[in-house]
Amino acid sequence: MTTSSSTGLTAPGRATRRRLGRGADPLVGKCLIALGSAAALGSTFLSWTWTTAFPGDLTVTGYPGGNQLITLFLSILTLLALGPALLPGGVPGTRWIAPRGSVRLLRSLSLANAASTGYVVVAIAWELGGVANYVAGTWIAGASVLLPVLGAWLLPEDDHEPAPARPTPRWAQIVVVFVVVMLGLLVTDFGVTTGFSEEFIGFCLGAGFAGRGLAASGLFDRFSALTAANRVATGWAVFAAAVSFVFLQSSDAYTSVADNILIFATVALGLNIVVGLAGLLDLGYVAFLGVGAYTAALVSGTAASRYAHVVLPFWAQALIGVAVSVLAGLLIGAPTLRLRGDYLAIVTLGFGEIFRITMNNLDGQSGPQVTNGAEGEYGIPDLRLFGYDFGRPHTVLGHTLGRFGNYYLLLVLVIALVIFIFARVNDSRIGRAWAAIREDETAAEAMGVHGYRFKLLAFGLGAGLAGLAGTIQGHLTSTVTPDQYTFSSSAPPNSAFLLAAVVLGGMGTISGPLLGASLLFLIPDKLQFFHNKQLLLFGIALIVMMRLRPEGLVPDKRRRLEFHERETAAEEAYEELVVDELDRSDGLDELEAEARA
Amino acid sequence: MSVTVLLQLVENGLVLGAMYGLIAVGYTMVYGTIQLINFAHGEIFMLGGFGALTVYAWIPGVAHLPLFAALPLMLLGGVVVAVAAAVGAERLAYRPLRTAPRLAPLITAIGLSLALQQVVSLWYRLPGGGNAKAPVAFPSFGGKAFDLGGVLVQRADLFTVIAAAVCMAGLAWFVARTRSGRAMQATAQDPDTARLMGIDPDRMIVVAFAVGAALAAVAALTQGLRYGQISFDMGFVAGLKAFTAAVLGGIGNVRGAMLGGIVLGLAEELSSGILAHFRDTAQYGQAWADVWAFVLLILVLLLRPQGLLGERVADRA
Amino acid sequence: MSTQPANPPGPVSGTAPGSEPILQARGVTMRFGGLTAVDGVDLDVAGGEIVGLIGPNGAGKTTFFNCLTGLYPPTAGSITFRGQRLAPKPYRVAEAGISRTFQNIRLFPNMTALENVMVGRHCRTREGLLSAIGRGPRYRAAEREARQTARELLSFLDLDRHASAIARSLPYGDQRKLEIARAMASDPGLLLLDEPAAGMNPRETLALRETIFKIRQRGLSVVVIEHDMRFIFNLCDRLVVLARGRKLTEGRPDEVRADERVIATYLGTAPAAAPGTAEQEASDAR
Amino acid sequence: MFQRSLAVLGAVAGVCGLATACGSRSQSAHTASGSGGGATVVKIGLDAPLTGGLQALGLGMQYSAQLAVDLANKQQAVPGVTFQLVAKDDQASASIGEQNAAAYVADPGVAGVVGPLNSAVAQSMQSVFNQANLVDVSSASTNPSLTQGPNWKTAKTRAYPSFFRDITTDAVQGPFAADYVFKTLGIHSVATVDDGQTYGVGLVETFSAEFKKLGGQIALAQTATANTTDYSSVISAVKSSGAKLVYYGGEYPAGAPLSKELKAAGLNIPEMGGDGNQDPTYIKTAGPASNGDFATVPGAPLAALPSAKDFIAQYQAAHFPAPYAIYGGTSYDAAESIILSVKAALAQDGGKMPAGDAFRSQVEKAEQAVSFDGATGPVAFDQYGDVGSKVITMYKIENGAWDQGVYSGAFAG
Repeated sequence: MTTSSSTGLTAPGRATRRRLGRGADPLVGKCLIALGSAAALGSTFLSWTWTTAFPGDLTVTGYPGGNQLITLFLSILTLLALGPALLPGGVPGTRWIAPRGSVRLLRSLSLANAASTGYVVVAIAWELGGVANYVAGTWIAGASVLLPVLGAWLLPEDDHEPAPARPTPRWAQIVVVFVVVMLGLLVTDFGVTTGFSEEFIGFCLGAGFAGRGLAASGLFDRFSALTAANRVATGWAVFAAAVSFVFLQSSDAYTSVADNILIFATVALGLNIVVGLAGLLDLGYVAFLGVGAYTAALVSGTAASRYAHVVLPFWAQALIGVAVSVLAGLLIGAPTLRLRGDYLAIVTLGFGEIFRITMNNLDGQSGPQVTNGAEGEYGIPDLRLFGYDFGRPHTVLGHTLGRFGNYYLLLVLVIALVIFIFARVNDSRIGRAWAAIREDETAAEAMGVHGYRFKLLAFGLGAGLAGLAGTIQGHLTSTVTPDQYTFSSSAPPNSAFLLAAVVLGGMGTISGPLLGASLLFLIPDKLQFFHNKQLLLFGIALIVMMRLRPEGLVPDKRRRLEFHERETAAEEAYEELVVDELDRSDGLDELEAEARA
Repeated sequence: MSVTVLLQLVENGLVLGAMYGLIAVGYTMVYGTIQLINFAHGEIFMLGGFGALTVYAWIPGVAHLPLFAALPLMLLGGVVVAVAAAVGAERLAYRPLRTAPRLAPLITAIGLSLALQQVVSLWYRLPGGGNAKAPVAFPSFGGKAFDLGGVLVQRADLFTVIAAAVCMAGLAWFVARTRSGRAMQATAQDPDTARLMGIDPDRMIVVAFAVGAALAAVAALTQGLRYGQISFDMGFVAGLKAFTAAVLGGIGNVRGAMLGGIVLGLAEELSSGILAHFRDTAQYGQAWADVWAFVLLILVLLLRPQGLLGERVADRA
Repeated sequence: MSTQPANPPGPVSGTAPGSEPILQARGVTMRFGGLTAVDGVDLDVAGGEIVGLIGPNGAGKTTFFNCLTGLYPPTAGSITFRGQRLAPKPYRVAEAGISRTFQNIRLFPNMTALENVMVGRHCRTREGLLSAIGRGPRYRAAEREARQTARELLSFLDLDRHASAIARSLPYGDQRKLEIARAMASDPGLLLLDEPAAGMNPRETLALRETIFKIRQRGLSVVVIEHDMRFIFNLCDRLVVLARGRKLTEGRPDEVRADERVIATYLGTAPAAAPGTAEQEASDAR
Repeated sequence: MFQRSLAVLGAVAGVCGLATACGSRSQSAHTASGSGGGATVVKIGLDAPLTGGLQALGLGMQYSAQLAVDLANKQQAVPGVTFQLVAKDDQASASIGEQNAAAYVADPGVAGVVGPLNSAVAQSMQSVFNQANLVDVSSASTNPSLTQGPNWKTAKTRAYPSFFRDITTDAVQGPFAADYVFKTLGIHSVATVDDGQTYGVGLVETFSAEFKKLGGQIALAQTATANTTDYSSVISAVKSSGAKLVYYGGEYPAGAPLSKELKAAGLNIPEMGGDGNQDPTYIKTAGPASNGDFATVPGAPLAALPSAKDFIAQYQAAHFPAPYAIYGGTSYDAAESIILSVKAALAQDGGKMPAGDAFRSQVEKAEQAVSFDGATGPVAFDQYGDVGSKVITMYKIENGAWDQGVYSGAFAG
């Protein structure tokens, strides 16, 4: 029985943890942090190596660049977090940063800085061949990021319950939400637009540790309380941030990456309705994306289409694409959803194969000419909506939006729609029915929930949303071929990646698949050396996640409870009885089964 | 279409079906004991093939033996690798999840399947420095096929059929006559009572995984001998087909798995062979064979979800 | 066929037992392979009546319940509720107005108490996908109504303090009550309780009896399976005794108590089936 | 208190914004301050599957193009210009390829791109390249519609003015094989099998059309899924069709078992395939029965070409971590053609690099006019962007090995 993630065990562990600096003067610690961070901050304005061979050009003295930006940002954050601890009562205006005490935040931030900067320092020596490539700045940076780590561990724990947030006027809350979301945008933008793997690794190290620290300091909790109180404003803030991403880009180089992430994330969200909300394992989900893409492509007027003379406006293409996808979903779901879940998994896997093979065979040789076979539908024209040609650059608010920028805005709208549907349906009679079916289908049916109908609904809805994404994807890539829609391949989206995004991100949540999809897309995209091993690592990640953290990185509360049901149940004696009885009722189900046979 | 051609198709179907059946037994046995569809079983089959190839390619001297003499060694290698992988997967991946919600072991199985494929593709090496990213050659029988009145029976076919028959007979003996076999049956029927009777269900589950893996290794050997090559991704489609066979025969039923395999093999060969034979339908032949197989699966689930020899039907949950 | 009421204990004489039966089960038979778990059982329940279903272990009581609620399609026989023949589908039965609890608590363990009850309200609401997305005034009214009903039921069963607690974290007795609240959320005409007192202490059992009377006052009929003899004899208007899948006898509690066959097959052979203990009935069919 | 916090927050946001704004010096730098000593840096892109199943081919393309760039820099092919190869991995995925194309277009330093390998990837990249007039020279995608438009069989039209390729299309390989079978081998009845993929279907289509034109008979046409190894139903159909040769469109992992099973079923007829079949593993898998099988490969045999000797020697001297593989020669030539176009474009403007889009259009114009003797033979593009030379070589398996190429010739078709 796994114990590592049960929350009950970490508390005593934390209490007995040996403290390095017991008895040491906290002032020394604070000084070390201040000194180290200030030095690290300063070092970013120096050059870190003398050759431009290291990616990001760290040879410039005068202003920071590349990985130095991460160090700069983390150093500022560390200094800021030192605020509440510095004076008795804290430096005015900085106490908000750590409602639950700043020491754990300081530790995480200093670790983040040490990991990220230290990684660069090591990488310079590693990639360029030895410490001969170090200059004064490198030594300063490398040494100064270690000091805060030492200092932070000299400080005594100050973990306490956060004081209740002061009542603040509504407008101020909204301003804070907007500012924080925009900060998040800047951080995300930095991550997406990192130009080379060293920068991306540094970013991930920094963001990972810093994120943990902010969570431990209670700032995240406070912020989520703020967003919970201002849900509409938060929604608009996130939307505005997502839209403004495209205005931060000077070219299409990273907008095209963002487009692919958005499509991947949209489909992952759709899959999360099926897997996360309704608890149905669909292993051929990418086929519905393909159904949408093919349908839209066939009536888009591409010369490769059999129906090249049929040119429908995009809204009609999207409608038909969604309708055909839903139909496909219902056709697959109808016979199999009556059976137990395992069968569904394998039948959907088979369906994915059937789809691919069929699209391949409808080439006029192995079957009627419809899809142009393996060559696929190519030359799909760019989208046009209300006279807006997505293929041409447009100037909006003084900023030139390229082809991918146009699609980006459309995709943001689509994913917003999917999130909207996801959230509303989950928080409704239907969402409750899905949860009930997931937890105990027999009981749910006895309470009047038509299990089959609601499973079919989830399946159809999921298929339709994937189909909608597909209609856009076809136009975006301008080529639709059968081998884009396989169970597993090295590039997303494919069914295995989609499932991984949902499982790693968090089943049943909105931000989980978004995070999962972004990471699964960015990691291989940014780290070239990772390409060959990504499927292996995703496979291992699925196994490890199921073992240690089956609820995903961003867990849904109910899901977490479900996955850890047995662990927590062990603490409650009476549960034993219930488990025993349940086992016996399984026996009954079998008898029932025989009766049917 | 002459009778000879038809008989040849039947022969092909029987051989293909025997291979499906051998793999399907693994699905069925594991499902029978712990109600888990072991998605990674296709990869266990693939590992069996690579285990056998490793013995042939890497152990000095084996490649120089006549193939019939090398076969037992290769079989041993395949079985050892497949069983080790299956038992390892059970211990490390599935057992900790025995009480988890159903989705957890299923997702684990998919992860395992991806990982095992990639391990072979990334790190398997042939003596000459070749890798397994593309299909690799497998030794095969030389010599002419046996001609039975126009119906050709390949040496590999003969091996497949004999191996399948021996395996099934052995399995029947094992289940009916040995202590472990009977204990396994008991565990499958009622794990709680079996536990009360002093049977260790964990051991029985391991036995189910191991026996299934051993048979899959035999199947992998027949696959290699017949087509002259094996590849890291051959477990995916083979696993899907074998699962179809297991459902066809009635999942949980060992004899049903073999019957389902043979029915599926015959259906596949006859449908694509007959279609390929006539000019008007030739285009719907081999290219659609997999589609017909999956359509068959869906039809079976629709019309007779308990399978041909099924004893249990899907429960409601 | 005796549908005459016994002297109803407690302050319930105001309701009208003895009127037209709302449930009519005729010749209900359930076979599992060679085993006949329920064999031609008839049962009538009148509006506002409390009927007890008793019998030794393996008598087929729960199987009979499962047949009534559509969990098992009966091999033979018919079940009519309020004049309509019931389709053997659990959700249809719930819609028709029969609701139940389970022998082993089958709450939705990771949903809150309120959500559990709101799921029980499911078949009385009609909002589909589009209205859930659009959230028009009708949807909001329906959702508000469902929430209110659920809250009202929680307070009816004295569970309001648990409304936002996860069902699994409730004390055992409260879980039993929550199951009843969930079952009542679908506005049933007939409530089937499968061993509601199992695992309860005498005080809780007593409170449960009062609760069931209160439920009856809301106009519901109740059928109870129970092993706690003292509890059931003091609760029910009428008792039906099952043995080996057949109906042995039925009648007022005092009649049944006096019936020699009952004593012989049930009380006589199983004196150890002491009332009030958390008896675990082995699955009926075995 | 709260307002103060807000101010701090704002300050942090400001600093971050500032830091981001002055960052990224590596991307915009046009002039390298390092080794080139103030020389202009011109980038050449290379897009290919550098990982995954096609890795071997992709890496061969990358290193061959790298060789061309290194040699140009060493020989100062374009005075004052340092070339730099920017390789991107498309993982054989159309959407990733398109994303890479966008990244190349967004980088003003990129003058042209070599690749990709897969035709489907090339299709998705072209609309992006074409809009920016960025030259793309494919050294491996052989689907005719890329250059000659979707209706290439009936009405050829140039699809993308910025797209070129220096490898012969499938439209030539198939007819060449048909010609050889009908005239040289004297076989008039053939069964065709393809793997359902673009390459295989294209080969078989063009083969069949030419074969029928010559008066031959296609006794049977079958498609088998790409990863199949079981051909028993196909073979029994071939057997009764009476065909004297099987023409296979596809790659060796599926082509070799076909040959093996054909012979095992007592059909002693040769299998002929395209360059996808010409691999040593084909012989290993199919066994001794494969003796007498054929395969065509576009271009003259590289090892035998005097023009390629230099390339092969240089490649081996550079000690790249992977062999140049099938498309090494064409990739080397493709990179070379872009280097020459850059030179021509610069020469036009008196050695100065024209600003922005004008530069790319000039390179595109120069590319159309390029003409030189490359490793694989003369390189010059026709009005569709296809290479003029149409040499194909026929290889045969003799004594368990591919021979040196039994017949080599240009197909006029």
